[in-house]
Amino acid sequence: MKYEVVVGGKLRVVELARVDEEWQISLDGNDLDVSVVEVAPHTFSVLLKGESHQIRIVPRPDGTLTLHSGLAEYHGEVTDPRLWRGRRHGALEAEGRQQITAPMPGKVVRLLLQEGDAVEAGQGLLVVEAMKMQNEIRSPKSGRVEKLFAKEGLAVNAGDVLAWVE
Amino acid sequence: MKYEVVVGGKLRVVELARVDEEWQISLDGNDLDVSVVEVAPHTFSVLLKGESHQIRIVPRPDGTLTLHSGLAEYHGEVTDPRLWRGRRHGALEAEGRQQITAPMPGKVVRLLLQEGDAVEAGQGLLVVEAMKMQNEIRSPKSGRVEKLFAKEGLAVNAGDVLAWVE
Amino acid sequence: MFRKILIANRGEIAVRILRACRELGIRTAVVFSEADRKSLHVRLADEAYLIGPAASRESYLRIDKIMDVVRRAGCDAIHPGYGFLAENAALPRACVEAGITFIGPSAEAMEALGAKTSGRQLARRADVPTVPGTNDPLEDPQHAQDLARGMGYPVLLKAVAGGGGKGMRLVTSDSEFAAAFREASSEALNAFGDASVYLEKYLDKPRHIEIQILADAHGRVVSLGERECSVQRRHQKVIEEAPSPIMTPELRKRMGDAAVRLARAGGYTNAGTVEFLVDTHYNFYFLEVNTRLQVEHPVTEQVTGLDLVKLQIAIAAGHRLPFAWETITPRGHAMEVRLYAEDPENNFFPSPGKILSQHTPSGPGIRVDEGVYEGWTVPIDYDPLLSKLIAWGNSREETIARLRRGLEEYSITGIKTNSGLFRRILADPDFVRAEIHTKWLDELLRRPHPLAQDGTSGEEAAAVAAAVWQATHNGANLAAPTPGGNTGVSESEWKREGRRQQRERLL
Amino acid sequence: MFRKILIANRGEIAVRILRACRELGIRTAVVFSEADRKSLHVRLADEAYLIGPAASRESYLRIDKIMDVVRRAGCDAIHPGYGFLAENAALPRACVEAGITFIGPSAEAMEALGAKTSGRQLARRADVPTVPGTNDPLEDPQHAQDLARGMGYPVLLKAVAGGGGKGMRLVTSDSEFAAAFREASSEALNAFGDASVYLEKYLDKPRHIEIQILADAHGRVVSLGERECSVQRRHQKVIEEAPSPIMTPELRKRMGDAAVRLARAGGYTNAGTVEFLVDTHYNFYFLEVNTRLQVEHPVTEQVTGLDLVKLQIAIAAGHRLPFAWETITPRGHAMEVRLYAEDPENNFFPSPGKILSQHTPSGPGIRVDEGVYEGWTVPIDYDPLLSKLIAWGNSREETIARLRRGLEEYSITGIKTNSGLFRRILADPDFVRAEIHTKWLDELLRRPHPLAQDGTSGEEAAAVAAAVWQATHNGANLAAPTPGGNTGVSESEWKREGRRQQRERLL
Repeated sequence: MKYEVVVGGKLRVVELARVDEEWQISLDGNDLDVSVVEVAPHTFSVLLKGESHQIRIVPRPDGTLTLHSGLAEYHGEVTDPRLWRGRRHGALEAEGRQQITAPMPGKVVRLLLQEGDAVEAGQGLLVVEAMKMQNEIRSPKSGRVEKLFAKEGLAVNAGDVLAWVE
Repeated sequence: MKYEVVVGGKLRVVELARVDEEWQISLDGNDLDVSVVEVAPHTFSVLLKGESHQIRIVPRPDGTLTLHSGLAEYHGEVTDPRLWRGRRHGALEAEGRQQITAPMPGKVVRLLLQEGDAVEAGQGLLVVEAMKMQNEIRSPKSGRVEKLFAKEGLAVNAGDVLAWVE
Repeated sequence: MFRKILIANRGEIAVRILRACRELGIRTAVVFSEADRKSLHVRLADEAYLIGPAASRESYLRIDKIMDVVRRAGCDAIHPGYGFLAENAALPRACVEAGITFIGPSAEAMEALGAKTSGRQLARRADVPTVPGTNDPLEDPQHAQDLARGMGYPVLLKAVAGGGGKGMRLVTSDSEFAAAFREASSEALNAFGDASVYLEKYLDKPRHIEIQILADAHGRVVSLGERECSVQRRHQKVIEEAPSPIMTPELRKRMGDAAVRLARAGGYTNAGTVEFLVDTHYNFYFLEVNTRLQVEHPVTEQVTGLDLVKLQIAIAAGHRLPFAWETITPRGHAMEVRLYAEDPENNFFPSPGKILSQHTPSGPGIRVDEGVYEGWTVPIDYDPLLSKLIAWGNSREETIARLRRGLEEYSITGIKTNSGLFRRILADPDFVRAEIHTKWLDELLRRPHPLAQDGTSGEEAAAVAAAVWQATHNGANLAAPTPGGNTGVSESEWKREGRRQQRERLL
Repeated sequence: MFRKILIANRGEIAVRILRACRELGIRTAVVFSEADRKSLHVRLADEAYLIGPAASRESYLRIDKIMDVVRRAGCDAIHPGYGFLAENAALPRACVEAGITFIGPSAEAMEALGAKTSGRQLARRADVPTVPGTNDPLEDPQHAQDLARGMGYPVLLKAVAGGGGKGMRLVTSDSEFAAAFREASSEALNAFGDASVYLEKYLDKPRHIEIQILADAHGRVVSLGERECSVQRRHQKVIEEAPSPIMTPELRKRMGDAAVRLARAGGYTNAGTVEFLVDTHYNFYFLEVNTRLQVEHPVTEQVTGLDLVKLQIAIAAGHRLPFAWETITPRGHAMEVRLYAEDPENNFFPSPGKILSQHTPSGPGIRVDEGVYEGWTVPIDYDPLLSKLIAWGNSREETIARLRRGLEEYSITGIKTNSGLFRRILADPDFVRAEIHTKWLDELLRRPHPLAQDGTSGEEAAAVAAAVWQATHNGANLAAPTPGGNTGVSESEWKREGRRQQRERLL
């Protein structure tokens, strides 16, 4: 299996092969002296040239990953080149139609704009309440509210599409 | 589902029915005001007439259970009457042919008796080493070593049959 | 002593209280909502009673239902914890009517000291300094300006009806005053329908330092020393420590005496906290009284060795405070961080959901007061506080090192937590030098923040782990990437779990 | 200070040491065997190196392999923990040769104090009381009997070559002596090929009390007070506490002084423990020196507030012990229980296997030094110590209550642990009154032991849970019960897990 992995802004190609219970791994074409085991769900112990790293992987609603390693943190993204269909990385995301998704489960308590309204980057679109807090969901770009799927009182789950801004 | 459960020496009949995500339970024919949920593998939260119990279930190699509830402990055994085939409870076990099983994984380091030897109740049959300790496996009854499956140097798992004593 | 105590709360504080009861040999009964059947406090209590649906106002805030459980279960006392009904005088009143002991102050003392305005009035009478200002509405701009001059600039104009910064103006010189008064008044009128404003001395970089007091029913009131709680995000404490790094024995005595005077003036009993602001010249000003146990009580416990919940129970049972406690001096240094289910990388949005794995630190100098466990689903309905990580050390430096070590070991997957925020704070030079004030954290968070990194080999390890994770956990998702390209995990187990929960809640 | 320390150990003590290093900002390297790839110490270390197969003599006991890692990884010091190589003088010797610091005493001090016979000789020279007796072989029965009379009965006859109780006889009166001498000699000859025996005064109901000492390289030796470790199962400590319930300031001073004298006489540096027996008249007798960190060091840490591992490192780095430590007095009371993977209901057979779930207690006064985690498979190859649960309280009573509370919360499924044993001990009236001695636990365990029960409703809840467990987990097994009727879980996941492990080990 071959993956393109962006970690800390750098693109790397990771190739995996399963040999018995172990992974054989190459990074950017070079074989690595590495041992990777999953010690708890989503938590990996990685021994890389003697150094021990504990990597905890937390996916984000936008499909990227936060990778925790002790006190360090990285943003990451993994793509399977076989499935590559013109996916683009973070920096370009603010172009074109933006799909606004709920960052957590909650309840839509207030719509701040209507379909068709003009919207500024950073302007609030709607308010989702969760855990006794009201959380304003903002537009990532300036444009127009193309579609508003959310309604007041609607229960939403993390990742549910709330609106399109174009 | 109907089970015969022996806990603390008393035989009880527990009948279970699954209703949505909850269990409806009767004990010895009487409906119980009870809520049972598994909160961690093999650990159950039981609310019985308001009282909260946390029951942790540890099966023993002999097929019975140890049931931990806070600082209390019970021996238990569960039988499914539909599958009942003349199984008998603990008190009678020392009669007839006794199957001696390994109480834990380990290595047989020494045989203390040979097939055909006479053996006293409590006398050592063989020694299994595990976790840096030598553990003498003793005969539960007086009689004769009918069969000795264990050999010196053999790795065994918990529950593996080591010998028959009759 | 009591036979059975009802704990009218949930989460980590309910667990904290029932631990104290268990150590005292007192039975515990807890209440729970439909969202909390599997919660840790229900698992650990001796008795647990369902009191309604998830919404707090239909369960944890319903005094009638709680008193009903008290009667049914035969409890002789109620501990309210913090939050929910802890500062609602109707609960101690209901207890008096039912002949049940409320573990806390009387309804009267709660009202006299707990309400901001009556608390400030009491403080003035008890000769406890308050932030200079006028509590009463100012109508005449010229009169207001005279008062401001007398107080000395900078001053704050605040809406009497207000809150949330609306109708508030900072005035740093006399020449700005007239315009600021007009603006504040008209903003207050627009926001609250009431133009009246009042004046308060503006404190530059104040510290939040509070005094823990205990008062028994026999007239003894003692101070257990201070906690420094200046690290706040939007007025919400996130790190607390004891002792305060700026404290001197002399200042501690003065602040402790002031707190004790105030508690006496209010006829206070049980545990309470007197909050102060302390300016850069070590002047202290009374802020408010919290008439209950605080979230941050463990830091006082770690340096004094006392168990505040057990002392609350003893006081409520009518025991006397032994005199020796008055002379207690703190040993070492303690610090607490509040772990919330929220995402510091994404606007601190809450992050409820199922905890897929959890590894909690321990070892020397580490205490965790937790309300969650692996496999449990953090519900959407309540405060996001998961656990508190508390470190103790011989010095502030050792305590910070232990807290960092503890955070490094702390691992929760499945939901996001704010532990990254603490890693950032604990590494900040200002924080290490204890140069903090109540606005310090908000300022820090406005600065650009590079993610903490530990070099190439950490990045390579992360890249490799991410690929293995993709291969073993997430392969299915990418088969059908969504058009927008930013919902790649839309069908992940997180999402499915979210749906399941939602279903469960709807059932 | 050191840059990188190699921890030549595994399990909870490796984790304990690397926590201290992390708090000091020192990098850690650990070694591991093939059975330990997923062990907690490997997960938490900065660097980890495979040094061989599971068997200790091919991995953790191989000085050559460990020194090789030290060189490869560029470590400047080694911490040996306890067990394995910790008391093997060849390791400090190898360190001297390689120019690496050994965190512990010199090889010479280790040999002078660590070996039983030379330790006793040194003790006599340093005027430290030892158990009265003859170290030298006795050949003439009549001479031996004269000595026994002089010592006063009861006395013990012990085989010089022996151990494990072989060739040992308790003699309570002069008339029994001759026969006992013959029996002991012939048993010794049979068992060890050496008939020689020696005499020792027999102490009735002795307590095991030990003194923790610290000695720097500049001639300062201090005592950090005592630990009482009288609760032992077959000479293995299972509960330790500080302070000792029978200690007086005067006795503490005398025992501390004796320990310091002995350490000085042996040229000792770093942390060490001087073990004593104390009889019912408060006479103390030197037993042996442990020239390393002890399993039970946390109880001293909890009452003194000191971090012994950090102090070991500081001493090894050449730092001076500040004088103030000599005057440290314990605060409160601490107690530790050792959680083993073993089955107290079944002859204490070891219980390796996969930990299916784990809930570890925390909260006020609780510390856990753990070496295991949920999902990990406890290997068959090493000591069964999983974790240590340590409680601190203001009094011994509060400490016991906390320990009981902690044990009640402690839950491990998948393997068996000895926590039930502690529940029994902590509830025993003798133990609560601190009327314990080194044979007390073995006596307790010989008494019939009804399982602790909490009444009908607990039994009913257990019955209901057992039925639900059967319905959800174990249904498949009963489809084909085995003829013997006592291996009903033979195909359970425990068994399958065992097989899987076995397979993995064979690969």
